[in-house]
Amino acid sequence: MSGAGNDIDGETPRSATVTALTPDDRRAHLRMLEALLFASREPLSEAMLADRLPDDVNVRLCLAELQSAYAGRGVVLARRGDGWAFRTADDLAWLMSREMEEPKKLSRPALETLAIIAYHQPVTRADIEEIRGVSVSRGTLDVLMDAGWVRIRGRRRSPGRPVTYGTTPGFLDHFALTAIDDLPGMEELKGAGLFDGPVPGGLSVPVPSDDPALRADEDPYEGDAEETREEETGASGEADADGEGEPR
Amino acid sequence: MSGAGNDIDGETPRSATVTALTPDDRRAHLRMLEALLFASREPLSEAMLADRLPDDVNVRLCLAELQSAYAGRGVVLARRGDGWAFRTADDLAWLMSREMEEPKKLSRPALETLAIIAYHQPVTRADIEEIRGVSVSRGTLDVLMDAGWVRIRGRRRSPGRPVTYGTTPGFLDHFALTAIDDLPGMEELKGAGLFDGPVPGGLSVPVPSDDPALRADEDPYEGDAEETREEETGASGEADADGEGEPR
Amino acid sequence: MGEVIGLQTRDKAFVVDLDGFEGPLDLLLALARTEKVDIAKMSVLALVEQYLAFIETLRERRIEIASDYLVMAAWLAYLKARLLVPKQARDDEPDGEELAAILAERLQRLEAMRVAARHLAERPRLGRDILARGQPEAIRDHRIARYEASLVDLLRAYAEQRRLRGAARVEMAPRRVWSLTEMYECLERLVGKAAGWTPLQTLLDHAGPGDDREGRLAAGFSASLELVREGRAELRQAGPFERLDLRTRQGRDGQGPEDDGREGGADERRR
Repeated sequence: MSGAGNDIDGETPRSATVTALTPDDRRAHLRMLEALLFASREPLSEAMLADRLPDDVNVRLCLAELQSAYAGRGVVLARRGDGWAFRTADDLAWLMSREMEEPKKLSRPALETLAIIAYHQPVTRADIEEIRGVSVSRGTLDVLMDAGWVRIRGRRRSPGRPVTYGTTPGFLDHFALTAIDDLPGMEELKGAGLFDGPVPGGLSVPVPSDDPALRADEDPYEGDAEETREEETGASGEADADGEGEPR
Repeated sequence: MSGAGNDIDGETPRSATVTALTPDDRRAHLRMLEALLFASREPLSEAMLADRLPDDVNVRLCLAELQSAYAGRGVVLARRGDGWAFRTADDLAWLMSREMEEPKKLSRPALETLAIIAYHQPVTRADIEEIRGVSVSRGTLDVLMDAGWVRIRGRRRSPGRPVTYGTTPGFLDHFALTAIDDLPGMEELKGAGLFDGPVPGGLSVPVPSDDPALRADEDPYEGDAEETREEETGASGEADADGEGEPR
Repeated sequence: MGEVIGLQTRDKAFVVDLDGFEGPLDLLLALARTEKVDIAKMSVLALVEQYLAFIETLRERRIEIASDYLVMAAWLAYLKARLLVPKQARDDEPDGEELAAILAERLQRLEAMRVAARHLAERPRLGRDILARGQPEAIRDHRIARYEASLVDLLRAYAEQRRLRGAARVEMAPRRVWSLTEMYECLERLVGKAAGWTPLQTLLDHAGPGDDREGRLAAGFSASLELVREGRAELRQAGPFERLDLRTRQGRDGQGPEDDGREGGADERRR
C-alpha cells in the first residue's frame, strides 16, 4: 500500500485550512470528522461525511489534515476510492495476529478472474474466458461477488446482452488500494519480480478504471434484477443466488 | 489532534516516560499500543496488552501517555473496568445518530380508512372493512396511529371485543379543523364537487363526533394494554406487527 | 520441449496432470516457459510444434483429451500450415504472421494477468495484514415518517369511496350487547320461575326486548353452561342439534361437598 500520508489530492495547500478558521473551529471540525471515521468499520465517503457534519466543515481539507496528523502512527487514515477509513498500519500486522482471520484462500482461477475484472472492467464473462482461454465457472464469479469485490455493472450492448462485471469499493478496501489506478502498471509489475521466467518485452496492462458510470456500450442492469433473482434462487444456494443478480 | 502529529509523535517531550527511551522507541511503543487498542474486538486489560506487546514496553506509562494524547479529541482512550478501549467522545454522540423526518404521502387505502374513521367513529376494523368493502391491513391502521391521527378509543361490547378507533386532536390539527363536525356533510361534499360521478340516492353521511366519552356499547381499552403489548413484542420486531393493538 | 512432456509422460497419472492446466492457453504458456525465452521473442512456430507434439503423445497413449485442447490443436495446425505456405495472392484469409501475432498477444495478455493476480495475492489484505476498528460504533439514521395529506384528498377519498360502495348497507346502530354476567342473572331468574324443563330459546326470548337473536343465543348458551356448572340448573338435549332445555336443579340434597365449593366460586365470579 502506498504510504498513508500523501496520497490525498494535493490541489489545496494545507496552509489554507488554518488561516480561514479559528483554532477552536478547526479543532472542533477535526474532532467531529475523527469521531465519525473512527466509529465506522467501513470507509465513509466524502459525501456521506459532508451530509453528517455541519455545513461549515470543509470535509476535504479536514480529511487532508487528519490524514497527515495520523501519518506514520499505529492507526492511519486511508483513502479507499471514494471512501475514507481508519486502518491499522500495515507494518504492524505481526502484532495483531490474534485479531486476524486468515482470509479465504483464493483459488488461482478466482485470483486471475479477479485480476482480469480489475484491470479490464467492464468485462463480460466471455471477455474473461477469451483472456484466460478457458471457461469461467459460475462458482468462481459467485465467490468473488460473495466476497463483495465484484459486482454486476450492467449489460453489454451486444448480442445476448451479457452482463458486465466490475470491482466494488469493497475490493479497494480489501486489497488496500487507494483507488483502482493504484493497481500497478506493467513497469511496476516487472519491477516486483513476479514473473516466472524472463520478463516479456511487449507486455502491457490496461489502465484500470472503476468509474461506475456506464460506458457507451453498456446498458443499466436494473429492471431485470427481479427476474434474474428468481432464476438464480432456483438454480443455486441462497446466499450465492442472492448476491448474484443485483448490483451492490 | 491539534497540531498535525506532535501529540503522539516524538517531538514534544512528555514528562517521565521519555527519560528512559529514545524518541523512536517511545514512538514505536505508542504506535503498537494504539493499533492494538484500535483493532481489538474487546477492551484490553493492562495484562492482556503486556502479554501482546514486546517485553520492553511499559504498558502503564504508554497508556497514560496515549490517553493524554487523545484527551479532548473526537476519539478518547477510555477505561472500561479492567480494560481500555477507544471510544468516540461522549459529547459527539449526536453525530452518530440523527433523526430525519421524511415526508410521506398517505396512501389511498390509508386516506379512505382515515376518512371513514373520522366520519363514523367509533368504528372497529370490521366496520371499516364493511364500509370500504375491502379488508383493511393492520399496516394501514398503524400508519394512521403513527401519524398521530387515529387512536384506540376502547373495545366494542360485542363478540371478540374488537377495539374501536377514533380520531385524535392531532387529526383536527393537521387538517385544520376547528372541531370534528367541521367535516362537511353530504350537501357540502356535493357542493364542493368532491363526488366524481352520480351520487346514489340513499347515500348519507353521518354527523361525526369525536367525543372521547365511551359510547353505550364501548368498554374502556385500558387495563389490557399491558397484556397486549407483551403479546406483541413477543411476536416479531416488524413494524407491522408492532403497532398491533396498542395506542401509541 | 522435454520438460513438460517428460514430466507428464513419466507419470501414469497423465490425465490428472493435464487437468492441472487451466486450458490450452495455459498449456501453451507452460510450454513457452520451458524455452526460458521471452514470449514476445519466441518462435510461435516452434511453440505450435511443441503443442501439437504434446497432444499427439497424449493421443498415442489413448488418453482422453478435453475438447478445448483439441480445438486449439486444430487451430494451431491451421496456423502452422499458414506459416509454412507462402501467402497466395487473392487470399482473403489473414496470413500466418498475423495469426501468430494474435496468438502471441493472447499469451502475453494472459501472462500479464497472471502476474497481476500474483500481485493481488501479495497485497496487504484487510483482516489479514490491516485491521479495521475492532469495536465499531453505530452511525445511525432514524428515519421518522411525517405523513402528509390534505383535507381535500381526505374528503375526495371518502366521497369517492362512499359513492362507489354507496348503496351498500352501512349501518352502525348500536347493538344490544349481552354480557355473560347480565345473561347469567337473567337466566337464573327466569329458570327459577319456569316450571320444569323449558326450551332455552323460550327463556332467551323472554330475557328482554329486542331481536338480537344471535347475540342473545351466544350469551345465553354460555350463561346456561355456567349455571349448570355451578349446580344451579340442569340442561338436556335429545341429540346433536336438538333443542336445549333448561330447568332449575332438582333434589339439592344430593349435592356433594365439591358442589358447596362451586357455589362459593359462583358467588365470587358473579361479584
